[in-house]
Amino acid sequence: MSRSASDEEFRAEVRAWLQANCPASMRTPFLPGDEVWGGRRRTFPSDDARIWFERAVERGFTVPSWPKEYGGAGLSREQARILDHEMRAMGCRSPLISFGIWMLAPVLMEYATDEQKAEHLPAIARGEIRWCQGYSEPGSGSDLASLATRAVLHGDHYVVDGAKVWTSHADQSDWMFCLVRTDAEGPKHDGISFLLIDMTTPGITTRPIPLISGSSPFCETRFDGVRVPARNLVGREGGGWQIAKKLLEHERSIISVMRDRAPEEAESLPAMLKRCGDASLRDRVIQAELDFLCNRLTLERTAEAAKAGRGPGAASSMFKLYGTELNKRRKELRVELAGYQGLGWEAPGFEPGELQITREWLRSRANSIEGGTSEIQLHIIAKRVPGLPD
Amino acid sequence: MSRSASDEEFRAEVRAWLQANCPASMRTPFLPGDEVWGGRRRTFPSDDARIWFERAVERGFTVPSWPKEYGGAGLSREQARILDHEMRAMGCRSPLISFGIWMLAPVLMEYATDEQKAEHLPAIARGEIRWCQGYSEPGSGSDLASLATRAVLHGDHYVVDGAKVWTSHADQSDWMFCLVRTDAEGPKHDGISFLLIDMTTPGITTRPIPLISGSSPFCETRFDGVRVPARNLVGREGGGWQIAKKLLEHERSIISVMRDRAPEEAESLPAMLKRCGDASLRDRVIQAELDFLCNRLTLERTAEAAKAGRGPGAASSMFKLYGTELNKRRKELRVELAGYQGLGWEAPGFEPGELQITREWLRSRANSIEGGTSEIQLHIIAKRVPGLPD
Amino acid sequence: MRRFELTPEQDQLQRAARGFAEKRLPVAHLRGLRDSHDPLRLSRALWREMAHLGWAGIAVDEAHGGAGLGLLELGLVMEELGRTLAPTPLLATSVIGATALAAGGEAVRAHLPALAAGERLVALAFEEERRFAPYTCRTTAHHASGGGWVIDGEKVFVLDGPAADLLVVVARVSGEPTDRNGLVVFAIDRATVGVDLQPLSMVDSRGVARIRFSSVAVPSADVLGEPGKGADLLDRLLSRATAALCAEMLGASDAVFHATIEYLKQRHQFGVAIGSFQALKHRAAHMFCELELTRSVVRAALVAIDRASPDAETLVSAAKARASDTFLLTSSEAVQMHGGIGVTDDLDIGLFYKRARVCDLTLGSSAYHRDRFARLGTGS
Amino acid sequence: MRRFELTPEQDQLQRAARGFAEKRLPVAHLRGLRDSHDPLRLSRALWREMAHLGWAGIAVDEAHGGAGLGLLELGLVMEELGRTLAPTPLLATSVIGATALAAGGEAVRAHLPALAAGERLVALAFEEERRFAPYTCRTTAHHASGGGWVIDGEKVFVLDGPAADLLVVVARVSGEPTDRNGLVVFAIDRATVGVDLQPLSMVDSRGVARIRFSSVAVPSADVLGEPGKGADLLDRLLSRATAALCAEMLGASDAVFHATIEYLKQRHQFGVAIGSFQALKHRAAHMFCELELTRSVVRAALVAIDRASPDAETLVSAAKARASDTFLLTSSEAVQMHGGIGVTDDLDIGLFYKRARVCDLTLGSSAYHRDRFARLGTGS
Repeated sequence: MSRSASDEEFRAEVRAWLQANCPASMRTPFLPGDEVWGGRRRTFPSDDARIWFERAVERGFTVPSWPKEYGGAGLSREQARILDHEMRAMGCRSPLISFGIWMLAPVLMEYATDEQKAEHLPAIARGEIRWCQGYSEPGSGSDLASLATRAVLHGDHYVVDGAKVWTSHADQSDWMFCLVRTDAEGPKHDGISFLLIDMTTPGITTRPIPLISGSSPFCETRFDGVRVPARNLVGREGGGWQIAKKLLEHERSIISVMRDRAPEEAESLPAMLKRCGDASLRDRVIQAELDFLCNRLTLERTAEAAKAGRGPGAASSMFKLYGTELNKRRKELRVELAGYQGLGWEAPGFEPGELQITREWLRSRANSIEGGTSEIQLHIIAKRVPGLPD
Repeated sequence: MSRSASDEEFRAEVRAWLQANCPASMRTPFLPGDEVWGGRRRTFPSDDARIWFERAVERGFTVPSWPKEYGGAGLSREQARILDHEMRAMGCRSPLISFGIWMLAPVLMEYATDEQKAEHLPAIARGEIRWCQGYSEPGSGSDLASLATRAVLHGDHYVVDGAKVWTSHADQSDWMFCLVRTDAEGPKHDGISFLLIDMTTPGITTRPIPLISGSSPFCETRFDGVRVPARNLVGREGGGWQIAKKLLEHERSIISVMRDRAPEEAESLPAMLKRCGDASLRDRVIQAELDFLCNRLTLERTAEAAKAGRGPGAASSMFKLYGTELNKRRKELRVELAGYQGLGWEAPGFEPGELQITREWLRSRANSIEGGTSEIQLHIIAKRVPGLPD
Repeated sequence: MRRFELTPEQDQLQRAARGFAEKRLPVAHLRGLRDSHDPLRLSRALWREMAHLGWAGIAVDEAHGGAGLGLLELGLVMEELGRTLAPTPLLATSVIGATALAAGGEAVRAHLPALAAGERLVALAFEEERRFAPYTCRTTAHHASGGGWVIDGEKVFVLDGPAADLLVVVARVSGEPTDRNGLVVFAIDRATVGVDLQPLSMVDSRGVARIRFSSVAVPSADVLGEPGKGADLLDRLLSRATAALCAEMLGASDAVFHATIEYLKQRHQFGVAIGSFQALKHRAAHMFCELELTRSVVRAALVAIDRASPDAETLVSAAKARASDTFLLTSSEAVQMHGGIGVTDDLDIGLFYKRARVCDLTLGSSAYHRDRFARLGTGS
Repeated sequence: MRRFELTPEQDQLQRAARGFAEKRLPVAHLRGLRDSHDPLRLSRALWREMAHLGWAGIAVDEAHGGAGLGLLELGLVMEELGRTLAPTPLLATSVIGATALAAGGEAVRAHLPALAAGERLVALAFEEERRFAPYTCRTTAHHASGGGWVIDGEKVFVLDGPAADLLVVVARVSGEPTDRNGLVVFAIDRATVGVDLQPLSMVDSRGVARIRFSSVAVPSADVLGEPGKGADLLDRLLSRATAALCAEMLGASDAVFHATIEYLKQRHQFGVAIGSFQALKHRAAHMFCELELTRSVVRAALVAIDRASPDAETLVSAAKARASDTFLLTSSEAVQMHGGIGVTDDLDIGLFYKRARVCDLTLGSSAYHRDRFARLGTGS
């Protein structure tokens, strides 16, 4: 794509706007807990974070390429690319971290009615409503299509009964986009529908699930006779599985994105190795660094190919698999390099950075499970290898 | 078991006999090609090998615990143990390497008629007839029970048509013990029979299969209308699968035994490592040595448990799996340690010991396939893990 | 000579230990200590019960109220305690402490009957680095002007330190900080003036302490062995402790493996038990083999120490390398194969996984012992 | 700036090379050379055909009859030749030889047109150890009394030595046997008096020689670069050669992987295609990922050299480490997954497996390059 003169004008314009509007403290890498998630009960880690959020919302820069009517800035593809490039160059943080933008909105754009779009998209763009997802259930992990949460139509309402697990931040979210079973007969994939549920509806209880890392980003949410207006159905009844498959692909990319936005590590593996002096770990550190480089190059190659209109079929599963497995290896190596100081649970006796090493190692163990286990990714990749039988 | 006075007398007696009868050159480890396999076309690498073979046959020491009527020495279990111990202590070679003794004879002892025993066992004991096995077929590898070689009864003869592969040394053998399909209807395991076939029967052709190591220990054998007397059926018609399963267990142990009797390696891995000076290989060499030690200890522990009447269920598969995979690793490490000199195919330019390193590495690749692939062993082991579903 | 088969007495001991661990020390016990922020991270009452069963003094000589048995017997109990991640003072007190005190003079040996009775707990304070470096010691011991010694320095990662009554402390009388020569070992009462103990909160919820010694006065009678030759005693303590820790890791690996098999059998996905998936079955079979090998080398190491075999140290390092790797493998696979609930604190799996990581670093990592195994001569 | 996407011309070149390799240089060609004990282990006639297609002189400048293209283009052809294990002089002559001769004076550069025409073959003789040690050199170069130089020594593992017309030889003018300084590089006619070449029979059936130099007289005009600074030129040759070899390994890995997938699809056991077994599928998926990563780093290394990027050497070592490992993995899995017939010489799989082992050692093993990658700085 050749760059037009107006694109260059646009570049100068956004650069000036970012200089004027993005506070200096928002041009640094994220620290733990610094993300702005929006929502009715939104909080901000600092005044600068609030200012940056509000200005970005005002300018439509939380969703730059969306139409203005939905709260976007109405940018062309090339303009959005320029904005992204300038923000990266300046080190600007994302003003808003949002499952609504990343996961729900693409589905709404494709499947929702105009009324649904008008109701939900602007609130997502402005960070007013925080969304969580309701897919997995206690009995259905990798076998998502076996989900059993029932939604039965009574007049103009669905009555929902069942439970969802691994609902990220459900306890802090305002709405949930949810897969429910509207037909218990027939093929299991055909009885699934996609429903939007206000978390303040009576009959919903949410409990955070403590992880081995000590944090509780996930929840279990129970539905007991929860009445959901029928107009909150997205797409046709029984058409939820098709939507879900799209969403799962989004989710795999999100997990990569989240990793990109994860807090910076204080010290690189080779630097830790030098300080640690345990030569026996060297080969594994080198291999991890080498694989990291190769993975990065492959992301770059895939992006180039995608721009040229091509892409390996199994790319998102491959990056999900390789990225998460590599991340686990790296986090575990950090613990090994830190020695006894990497095995602390709480102060006193351990620095915050040391405790972060421990917690991130344990947290990384969930990466290869959430968003589809590594085993499922291997299965998906194998399906895309030409010629391998099912 | 307490040792009786007569056992101690026996020990003194065999020790004296071995001293007098086992030539000095037969008290050294085997060199490649030094084994005595017997058979109608038997050859001997040296006069000493022939003398040792003939004396052992005369004394019944090729099959010490067999009854004398079948060519054995009629030793008690304890006496056989003593003989074995004394031979090991003196470093005596096996006077006869024989699939007949190791694999066929236990089957004949259990399933054959007295006529069959009288016909075959003495010839096996005396090394007069060399046997090969006919199990695998071009279309049936790990799925042995799918074998398709047909044997149809016409009067007092079976007419055999089909092909066998991986028949070790078939081109040098006199007879084959063979699995054939006598019933093509019904469950596939029930239509299999165990047949003894004279390799000189018209209609049999055998071709050696060259391996990647350059040697050809295996053959492909074709049967075209081969007439086999019905009295050569062992056990009942359709009862061959039960016999085959026993034999496969024997075969797994044989592969371990053969490895025990393999030519000694000229130089240990750690010694090669020292000379090679490539520190990056060190950790893998250590791990191989460590695993070798642990495997040896486990063999010892299993033997102790077996003596005490107990044994882990999956032991033979575990040792087949672990032993062959470890052997592959060790042989490959030898090549890596030898550098360019470990990559030669033929002289000049390479010492015999160097070429042996190359050839043994390539030969070791077959270990994890022959006698049941590593994948099949994993499957068998998994079946024995208590509680794991089928 | 047999070295793997147990005598009927040993077999009975192991069964008794298994029953006790299951009933009195299930994983819930560790969880309870953690959630109540128990300062000692073990139960002295339960330890007295174990002492009554004869386990605290298993390896103490009969003259001092013990059973006079070997390291193998200690290992059998450790293995069973490992199955439930039971936090007891057995390693620090009965494996290390009993051996250390037996090397002292009469005044020191006088602690042994109380140790065997479960009344006196011991901890070994020797580490000063971020990872196992047994001879690195900057803690100094000077002759005091009025006789006896004065100790100054700081020790890290003292296992079972928070509950200890008596500390076995390594200090330096001469030489450079990493020299093997020049060490001296003391038995020091925890309550001595100048001993400052800080309990740490570790990822595996066990009791570990950091201890400062500021001008701590120790009488000459409390020296263990010969000053300057402390490394000889330390080596003996570490060798026994490592083999015993391997037994604990073996038990824990076996338990977490079987818990995983149980889950593979019960959990259904896509209409079948997930244990029927071939990829998971092969991984289970692989773990089974690794466990069998670990069982052999751990047992061999314990027996070799009891028999003072020349290959004992080689076997100890082989055992630690393999037991570490097997525990890491089985617990890591357990987390992954349990899927989502494997990473929740609701299940015990995570506690095994955390313990495996701590065990690996304790007394020298897998990599450390592979290297030591090679330096000692690999025995093949 | 894009670095992975090919131009239409590059894409066309790669397709042409693939077609040529499939038709004129299938694996049967290598097999034929082996079974006929061909002394050169390559076909000069086929090489002339390749020269006519412009590939012998792909990287020779246009003034000397070449196409003046880059290492990426050489790599694309190497990748396609790798698919069929085609033994051609491309690496020794067109990657290494052309670069070496271009560093010489007019007399040496005069060989280039014949090289580009496929008439003159080159081999680099530098190794003297059992494994890659580029600066270790005991071969001496002395000034001759009547001008020029006299060479004495012995070289091992000279790739494509048996067919070479011209030898690029590294010798030492000063320093210790392992010094980087003190080397000198010559172009020496194979037919010169005192050059004694012994072809070797290698496991991968490629042409390799051991060469003795006994008082070989070389005129001063045949020195490449500056005497004493030979390592600078050698580094350049090895860097280009390594990246090109990686491309060959990538092509070979891809081919052996796809042959395996094809077999998994066709071979039936227990009533189904064995490719439907989950354990084999997961292993196939794993290989697929490794191949994708290898593809990226190999391409990046070739492009980095062409662009003289500062991270070129880091990428070359990363590429060699990964390409070696991926080729070893895919060819080893191919043997195992083919089962019985995988270990027979009837199939081509074994030839790939043997080639992978030789490729790993050639120009530095995977381990060597992992270490070099770390020493250069890992770029993360």
